[in-house]
This record gives sequence, structure tokens and C-alpha cells, in this order.
Amino acid sequence: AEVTVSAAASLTNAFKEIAENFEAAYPEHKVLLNFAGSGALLQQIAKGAPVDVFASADQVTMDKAQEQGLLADGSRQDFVQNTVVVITPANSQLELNELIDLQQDALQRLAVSNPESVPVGRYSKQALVTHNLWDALTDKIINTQNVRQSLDYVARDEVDAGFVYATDAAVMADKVKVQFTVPLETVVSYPIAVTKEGSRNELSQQFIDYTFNGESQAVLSKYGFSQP
Amino acid sequence: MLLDLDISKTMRSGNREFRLDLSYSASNDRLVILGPSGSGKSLLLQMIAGLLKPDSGYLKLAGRTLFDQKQGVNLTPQQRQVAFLFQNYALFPHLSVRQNVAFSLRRGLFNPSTKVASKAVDYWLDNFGLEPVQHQRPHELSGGQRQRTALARALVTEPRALLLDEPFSALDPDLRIHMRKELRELQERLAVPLILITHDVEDVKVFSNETLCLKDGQIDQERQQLLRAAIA
Amino acid sequence: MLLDLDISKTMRSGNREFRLDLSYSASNDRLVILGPSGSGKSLLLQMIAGLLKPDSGYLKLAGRTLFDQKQGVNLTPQQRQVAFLFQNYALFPHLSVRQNVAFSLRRGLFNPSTKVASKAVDYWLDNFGLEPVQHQRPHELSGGQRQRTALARALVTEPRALLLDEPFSALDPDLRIHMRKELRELQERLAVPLILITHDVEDVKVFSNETLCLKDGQIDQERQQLLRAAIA
Amino acid sequence: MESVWIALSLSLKVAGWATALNIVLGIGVGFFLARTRFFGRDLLDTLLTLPMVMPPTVLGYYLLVLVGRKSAFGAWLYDSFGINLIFTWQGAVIAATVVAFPLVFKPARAAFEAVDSELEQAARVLGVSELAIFFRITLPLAWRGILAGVLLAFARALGEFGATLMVAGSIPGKTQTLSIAVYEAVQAGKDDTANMLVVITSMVCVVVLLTASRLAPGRINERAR
Amino acid sequence: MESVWIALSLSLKVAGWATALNIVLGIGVGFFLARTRFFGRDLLDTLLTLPMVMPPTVLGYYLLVLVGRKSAFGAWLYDSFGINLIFTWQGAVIAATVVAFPLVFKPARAAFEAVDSELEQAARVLGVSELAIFFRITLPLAWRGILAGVLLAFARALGEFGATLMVAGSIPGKTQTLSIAVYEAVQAGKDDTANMLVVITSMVCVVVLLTASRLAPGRINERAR
Ligand SMILES: Nc1ncnc2c1ncn2[C@@H]1O[C@H](COP(=O)(O)OP(=O)(O)OP(=O)(O)O)[C@@H](O)[C@H]1O
Ligand SMILES: Nc1ncnc2c1ncn2[C@@H]1O[C@H](COP(=O)(O)OP(=O)(O)OP(=O)(O)O)[C@@H](O)[C@H]1O
Ligand code: MOO
Ligand SMILES: [Mg+2]
Ligand SMILES: [Mg+2]
Repeated sequence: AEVTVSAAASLTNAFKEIAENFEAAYPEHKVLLNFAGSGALLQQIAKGAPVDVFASADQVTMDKAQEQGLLADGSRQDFVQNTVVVITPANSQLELNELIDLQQDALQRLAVSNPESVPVGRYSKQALVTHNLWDALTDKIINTQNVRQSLDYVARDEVDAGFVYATDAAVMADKVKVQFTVPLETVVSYPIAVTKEGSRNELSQQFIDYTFNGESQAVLSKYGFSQP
Repeated sequence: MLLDLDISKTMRSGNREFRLDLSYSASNDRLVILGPSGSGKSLLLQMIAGLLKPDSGYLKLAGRTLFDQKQGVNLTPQQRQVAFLFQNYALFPHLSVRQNVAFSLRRGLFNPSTKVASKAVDYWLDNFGLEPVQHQRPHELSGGQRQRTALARALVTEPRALLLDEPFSALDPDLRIHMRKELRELQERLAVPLILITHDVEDVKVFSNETLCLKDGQIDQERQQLLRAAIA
Repeated sequence: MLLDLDISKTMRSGNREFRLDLSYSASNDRLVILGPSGSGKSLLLQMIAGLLKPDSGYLKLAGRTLFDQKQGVNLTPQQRQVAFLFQNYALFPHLSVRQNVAFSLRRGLFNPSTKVASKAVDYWLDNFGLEPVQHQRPHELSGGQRQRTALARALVTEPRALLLDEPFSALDPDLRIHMRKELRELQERLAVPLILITHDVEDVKVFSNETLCLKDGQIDQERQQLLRAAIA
Repeated sequence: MESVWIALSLSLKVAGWATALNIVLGIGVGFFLARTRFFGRDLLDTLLTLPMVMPPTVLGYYLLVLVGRKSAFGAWLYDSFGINLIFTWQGAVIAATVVAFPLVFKPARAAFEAVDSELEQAARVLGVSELAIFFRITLPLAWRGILAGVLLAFARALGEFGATLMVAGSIPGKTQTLSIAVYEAVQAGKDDTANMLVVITSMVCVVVLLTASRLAPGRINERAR
Repeated sequence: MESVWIALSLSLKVAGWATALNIVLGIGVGFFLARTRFFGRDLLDTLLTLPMVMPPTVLGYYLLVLVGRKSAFGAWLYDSFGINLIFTWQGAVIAATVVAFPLVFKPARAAFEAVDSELEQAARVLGVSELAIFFRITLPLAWRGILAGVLLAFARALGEFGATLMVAGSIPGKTQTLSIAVYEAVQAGKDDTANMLVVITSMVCVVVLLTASRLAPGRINERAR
């Protein structure tokens, strides 16, 4: 049988590997993976896309899905955690240890994903607001549309620093330097759930369970995620 | 009755107006139209062929009503089935001489192939001396070759009438003589009406048992009478 | 010496080849070129105007070398400064009659305005009876009006030579007479060579103190001698 | 590597279908706009250009709204025929068609308008039907201009991912086209893969475009008639 | 609302400049390809079409690599003139220009090829310079076909966001164009804002395109010469 999984873009590498393992363990089954930004995935589901499992990069998007009645009751679970870090180009002279360091003059441009639409942007803003730095830094902020854009800017030295997930920083470990982990009030946890449509498919829950097993969690850790 | 018409048509361009106002009936099966440049000869021929719609009146050719405003009749050019030679040829630039000539013989949605076989096409190509240039495109032809191709394209159908706008103007005298003869023979063989616009007195001699003289969109009564007297 | 040439040119289309091979020198200042359709008259005129490059040889007009393969001379059409009448007119479709005629008088990157003022333009429009249609576009003209526009456009410049390809073919006999006269006067006034292609014997009578007969891309020696005898 | 071939053939299938649809639609609409005169013709022309001005993702969102099962149309499709376009390659074809449509109809209209109407008149007197005139005279004479638009549309359809991603999703082996794969590779930080995929897409595009312009009839010198 | 006007005027500025650049470049390249014959001409034509086939985001990434501070070219620009294109509206212009370029040059080439070369010959004998012939004969006769491409390019430049976003960033009031704003609104699930912005963009586009096609000279009936 087949199971269609819509997963946030940041899960691409990890989920591809997990799906391969799943198919190896159950050769009679096939996993169809669909990646996009969490927002786009939600819209697809809302408009009737045949999705069985939804893994979002943040709680807000999943909340919306729940409000719109798109999820099977009681299937929602957090399956993995991430952290937000501040990175600089690998050859940067800057030394940053906490958020307040971002104010220094040597740091002119700071890539932050759009808090309105991108989860990592929302976390970044929360942290900056909490530390009363948001307004002070407004002029330095370069708004990006996704984590990858922030990462590219840092890697190519176009900005002096940027907020990304630890998992993203790991992708370009040779080009960027992780300066510090951003302290957050809420944990960045990724929820996964069976959709209304997927509740008829036994495989849905089976796949979700599979992501919790040791092998899958090991894969996730390999790509920089941590256990829930 | 060859031609019976009573039509009017106004052509406008900016402030200028050209008005064609004609009532005429011809009884012979060969009619030559004469008249100074810009007198409306080509417009008249286009209306007979159905390429231009008169503003009002009626138009009959060989007993068939082609246009009648009151009765709401207006046959399409296709239905009129006439052979028409455009003053500036209107050859199809993407087709060879042979394909141009064979154009109307091939029905359906495709053009005749470059090697289309047809007795009629061969006959006219040969007769008009176009055989050597049959695979050339119109832009590779001399002026007279173009005119002959256009004439061959018009004549290859078996039309109900022949409408020719200065058919020999680009030809040398020898060719003119030969082609006049050919055209006359064809007209007699098919026994269809022939209407011909020309500036060449020789054409008048060979073809006309009747002439129509135009001037400024009207019949040139004066000249008309003069000519009638001369013939009689 | 009006014209002195020794050129060859081969035109190819598919398998067919047309070869023009001419050596001729004319001493009079008016030359009429005769010859059957497709004999190479227009090609020759185009080479004199610089629109077609001979394969080899040389070409002198009124003492000026226009083309010489050996010396590597090949003047651009612009440098040759001739008035040229295309057999099929080549009027600019986006410009009115007046603008077409005024085209060469306006230098620079813009076309003459629709109301361009110019004595020369007025003169030719009036003289050729084009005044009433001066604001029409070429596609709104009759055949003869087009031909006259093209002729006016060519003559309005003060050229070093007049090269005309069947300039009166689309005109009625009265207009022909008038325009022949005009053209002769112009030629005598400017005192520049005139080379004219025609099929009309009247043209030969009015213009020629010398004729060149072509046939299949070569000089038609037989006819040439016949004509020379007739004139002498 | 195998997955690349699958994505490639899917891309070609989607772009091919979208181009075929656009040839029919674009030429039809272009001809209609060139040859009929009615109030609001230019407005209609402009409105039909709007797919160009919308960010593809947004366009994709609207398409999603339009053909999704929650919409009247989508529901009807599903209830009547069991067709669900979302997450299918047919959905991708629709997205690519809409995105590339203006590229065909606008140059086609201009090309049709440049055809000398006297030649159509000449064909008419020769007794050939209007449909035949279209295929034997008008289309061949307008073809070079139309082809330019068609080739652009093919390239655009091949490269399209914003609208496609929204409507068809990005399911490897099923709806993941090459350009979506490129996008995904870039997102996932696999630059080498992305570069390789871009090179493949480009090569395929070059080959297809070159072949098409070779096969098409050459310049018709209309120099003299 | 005010931010909408800023984004709108920025969009128009970027699209306007990109279109102006493309008119020059596209017409130039189109004319060159139409009138010169050399080995590899069709290949070059095809290569120049490639910006169409690349997902804009990917194209934007390559542009970033090309003009960014880390590239030789970008470094030279910065060291010599203190110019940094990234995160500027000029950067957005470059992105939009590259994305829309094929839309102009390809139809332009086709339109130039359709111009009757005998008319250019006629102008030559009349003693007019080659440059004047281009402006007085060739361009006016090819104009309808070129215009189709130019209008498409304007619409595309107005709607472009993938490449722009990458090169220029999305700095409200500085580089955030309307279509980027649309994209962000859609991403953020603010459908109402998105719809409003789309309506505004579309209206602007309609007005500009309608005006342009009104101002342009009408169909030249070449019917008979
Ligand atoms: N499309 C048009 N718009 C406006 N006026 C036109 C149009 N076509 C023709 N005319 C005018 O109508 C008049 C008659 O034209 P027509 O072509 O019938 O002349 P003609 O008798 O055939 O002359 P010619 O011997 O020179 O060919 C001319 O004065 C011409 O300017
Ligand atoms: N572009 C071309 N390619 C191939 N052959 C050509 C080309 N142009 C002309 N020819 C051939 O060259 C020959 C001479 O043509 P040209 O136009 O000089 O004839 P012409 O003497 O002017 O005849 P006419 O009196 O009919 O105008 C013709 O047989 C023609 O088919
Ligand atoms: O994985 Mo996300 O939804 O692109 O932040
Ligand atoms: Mg006429
Ligand atoms: Mg000739």
C-alpha cells in the first residue's frame, strides 16, 4: 500500500532516509514524500490534497490545521526537536556569544527569516523581542523567505550573521560557523499527525510510529535534530 | 447577359473619399474595362469577385446573382468560382511556382507537395514558359515570371468566369501575343465570360466585342460613345 | 561613356541556375534595355544600383567605377546615388504617399512627418497627379498610383543617374505620354544618364538613342544588329 | 541517478503536454484576437496576460483553490469522474499550461496580424475553404513568430516550479519534476546535485529547442511577390 | 496602506528599468541574430533562452554567486566603484532583466526576420544610412511583434520574485516589491492581504499594458505595395 507524507522542507534529507528504511523494512509498502514550506503544505491539505501524514516544522501551522479540522483526532505528537543558532561566515572576525553582541557596529547585516510566514523567523523574533533587541536591530535585518536563503547569504558573505536552525548550519558546516545557540522560551519541536484523509489508511499511524523508533531517531540526530 | 450591375461603393482614407457609382449591363461574353489610373477599375473587379462588398445595389454575372443588398444575397468568393488575377499577383511566398499553380486543385488542409503531379498544371507551366522556374519561390522570379505564374494559378481551375486585372502588363510583346491567343482559346473552350482590365490597345482589339470606360468611379459616357461609334 | 561593364553573375535556386554574362559599353546618355521576360534585365539594373553584387568583373557608370572585383571596389547603394525604380515598387507600407516621396529628403533617424513641407515633393505629387491621394498609405492606392508614387520617390532626389525598371507598365496611355515627357525633361535638365527597362515600343521611340537587347542573360546579338540597322 | 531519469521524463511529459495544449489554445486565442474586432478586445488581451504578472506560487495557490476538492469545480470533477487533480502530473500540466499560456498567444496574435490579408483573399477566390486557408496560408506565414512564443513556452513549462509545486506537490517519481528537484536540492543544501540537475535541464532544453527550430520551416523571404 | 504604495512604486521602478534595459538588449540581440549568419547562431539563440528554463530561485542563486561580494566581478565592482548590488533595487533590476530577457529577444528576432528586406534595399538606394534604415524602416515594420515580447517582459518583471528575492532580499521600503509582498502574505496565510495585493498588481499591469498597446502604432496593413 502507499502512504503520502507531507513534510516541512527542513526535514527533506532526514525523511528521505527514513522513508528508505521504512520501505526496506516493509517492501510491500511505498512512501510518497512531498516537501515544501510548512505553510504551503497546510494550504495543499486544506484544499483537498490527498495527504495521509503531515509533519510540520512548527506548532503554529499544526494548530491551524487542527482548527480547520484537517487532522485525525488525537494523532498529533511531537517527534523531534531543533534549536535556533546564530551563524557567521566561516572566516568571520566576529565573536558572538549572546544576542546582545548582535548590536556591535562591526555587524551590519543580519539575516532573519520573515517572522510572519517562516517558523524560524518567528522564533528569532521572539528571542529578540524578549531581549528588547528587535527594534534596535531593525535596520540591520535582511528579511529572507526561508532558512535556506539566510544560509546562502551567510555562506556567501553577503550578511555578517544570520539566524538558522542548527540542522541547516550542519548542512554547510564548512562554510559557516555556529556562534551560539539562541535561548528560546519555547522549545522548537516538530509535530507530526495523521490527517483526516489519512485516518482511513492504516499505514499512516504505522509510519508515524516508525519515526519514533531508534533507527529513525538516529537518522534525525545525524542531521542535527535532537530527541523530543 | 454577361454582366448586370447597379452598385455604389465609397472608399475612405482620412479626409479623402472615392466614390464608385455604376449602373451597367453588358450583353457580350467578353468585356474590356478601360479607364485612367485610379478610376475604379480594380475596385469594380474586386467587387465582382467578392473581395469587396458594395455598399448597395446588386450584381449579376452570367445570370447568377452574386450580390443583392435588398435580398440580402452576398455569395462568398469561394461560391462565386471565378478566376481572378490580382493586379499585383498576390502569389503565395511560401510555395513554389508549381505549388502556387496547383494550389486550387488540392482540396483539404494541406498544400500540394512540391512535386504534385497534374496534367493541368503541367500544361499551363509549359504553355507559359514557366517550366524551368517551376521550383522557384516567388521572390526568386522576374516580374514577368510572376505575372505568368499568377495567371496560370487563376486559369488552372475551371472557373465560371475570368476576371483579369492587367494580365499582360509585365510581359514583352512576343509573350503578350502568345498569351493573348492562349487566353482567347481558353475562353472560347470554356465558354465563360471574360472581363479584362487593360491599358493596352492591342488587348482591346483582340478581346473586345464590348468595352466599358470608367472615369472617376463613373461611366465615361463621352468616350463610351466614341468607342461604340468606332466599332460600329 | 555612359556605361561600361563586363560582369558575370550566377543566380541559383535549387537545381536551376541562371547565368548573366555581359560585356557592353554604351556611349549615349540614354539607354533602353529590351529583352524577353526573364532575360536578366532587372538583375542587371540591380547590379548597377548596388543591390546585387556581381560575381566578377567591373562596372562603370558615367566614368565612375562602381564595382571592380580586381581592385576590390564595391560602392554601397548609398554611395552610388542613383534613382532606382523597383519593378514592384517597394513602397514603404507604414508611410503615406507624401512621406514615401519625401523619404530621401529627410536625413537623420526619423521619418518625414505626414505634413512635411517641401517644394520638390509638392512638384512631383502635383505633376504625377498624386496630390489627392498624398495622405493615403500604399495599400489604399490603385496600381498606377503606386507606380507613380514609386517613380516620384526615386526622382525627387537629385541623382547621378536614373535607373528605371518598367516605369510606365501600370499606367494608361494618356498618363504614359505625359510622364514620358516629364521624365525626358528631367533627364535633360539634370544631364545625368538614364537607363530604362521597358516592353513598350513607344518608350524606345521616345528615349532611345541606344538600345541593349538581352536574351537568356546574354546580349542578343542578332536583334541588336537588327535594331541598329533600323535606327541608322 | 535513476530518480533523475524519472524526474526528467516527468518534466518532459509535463512540459510537452503543456506546450501541446498551449499550441492549440494560444494559436486559437491569438488568431481570434487578431481577426475579430469587438469592444474590450484589448482588455481581454491584457487580462489573458495576467498569469505572467502573478508570482507562480500565488498563481499556484489560486489554481489550488480552483481545482481543489473543496472547490465547486474540483468537487464536481471528483464526484462525477473520480478525478482529483491535486498531486497528479495532470495537475502539473494544468499549472504549467496556465503559466506559459501568455507566451504563446501574444506573439501568435502579433504574427497573425502581420500576415498579408491579400494572400488570404487570393486563396479565397481560388475556392479554398476558410479552414484550409488557415492551415495552408495563414499559419505557415505566421509560423516563425508563433514558434518563438512556443519555444519560450516550452522552456518556461520545463522550468516552472512555483505553481506546479503548489498544485502537484513534489512527490519523487510521481509529481517531482526536474525543476522542483533542483529547487529541493538547493533547499536541502545539496549544491552539487542542484548544479548537476540544472546542467541536465539546460542540456535537455537546448536539445529540444535546437531540434524544434531546425525542424521548423526556415525564413520565408517575402521580399517580392 | 502606505507600505503598499512604496512597494508598488518600487515594483514599477524595477519593472520599468528592467523593461527599458530589455528593450535595448533584446532588440539589439534579436536584430543581430536575425541579420547575421555565423556558425552556432542557433545554439547561441538557445543558450540565451536558458534563463526561462531555470527556476527563478535557482537563477537568483547563480546571480548571487555572480555579482555577490565573493565573486571576482562583484569584488571588482565593490573595490573599484564601491558598488554592491546585493540588497539594492538595482540588484532587483538586474534579476528582473535577466529573467525577462528571452521574452524580448526571441519575438524580436522573429519580427525582424519577417521584415521584407526589399524595403531596406529601397531605403539604401535612397541614400539613407544603415542606422537610419534601422530606425525608419526595420524597427517600425517589426514593431508589433517586438511589442508583444516587450509587454510580456514587463508583466514578467512586475511579477518576478524568485530571482529578485534572492539578489535583492526583501527589505520593506527598500527592496520589497509588490510581488514579494504578495508571496509573503500568501506564505503567512493572510489571504485577504494577498488578494488585495494581487488585485492591485493586476490592475496596475492592465493599465500599463493597455496604455502601451494604445500608444503603439496600429496594424500596418501591408496588403498591397
Ligand atoms: N483601401 C482603399 N482606401 C481608400 N481608397 C482606396 C482604397 N483602395 C483604392 N482606393 C482609391 O480608389 C480609387 C480607385 O482605385 P482602383 O484601384 O480601382 O483604380 P484603377 O482604376 O484600378 O487604377 P489603376 O489603373 O491605377 O490600377 C483610387 O483613387 C484609389 O486611391
Ligand atoms: N533570387 C533569385 N534566385 C534565383 N533565380 C533568380 C533570382 N532572381 C531572379 N532569378 C532568375 O533570373 C532570371 C532573370 O531575372 P530578371 O528579374 O533579371 O528578369 P527580367 O529580364 O527583369 O524579366 P521581366 O521582364 O520578366 O521582369 C529569371 O529567370 C529569374 O528566374
Ligand atoms: O521547514 Mo520550514 O516550514 O521551510 O521552516
Ligand atoms: Mg487597378
Ligand atoms: Mg524585370
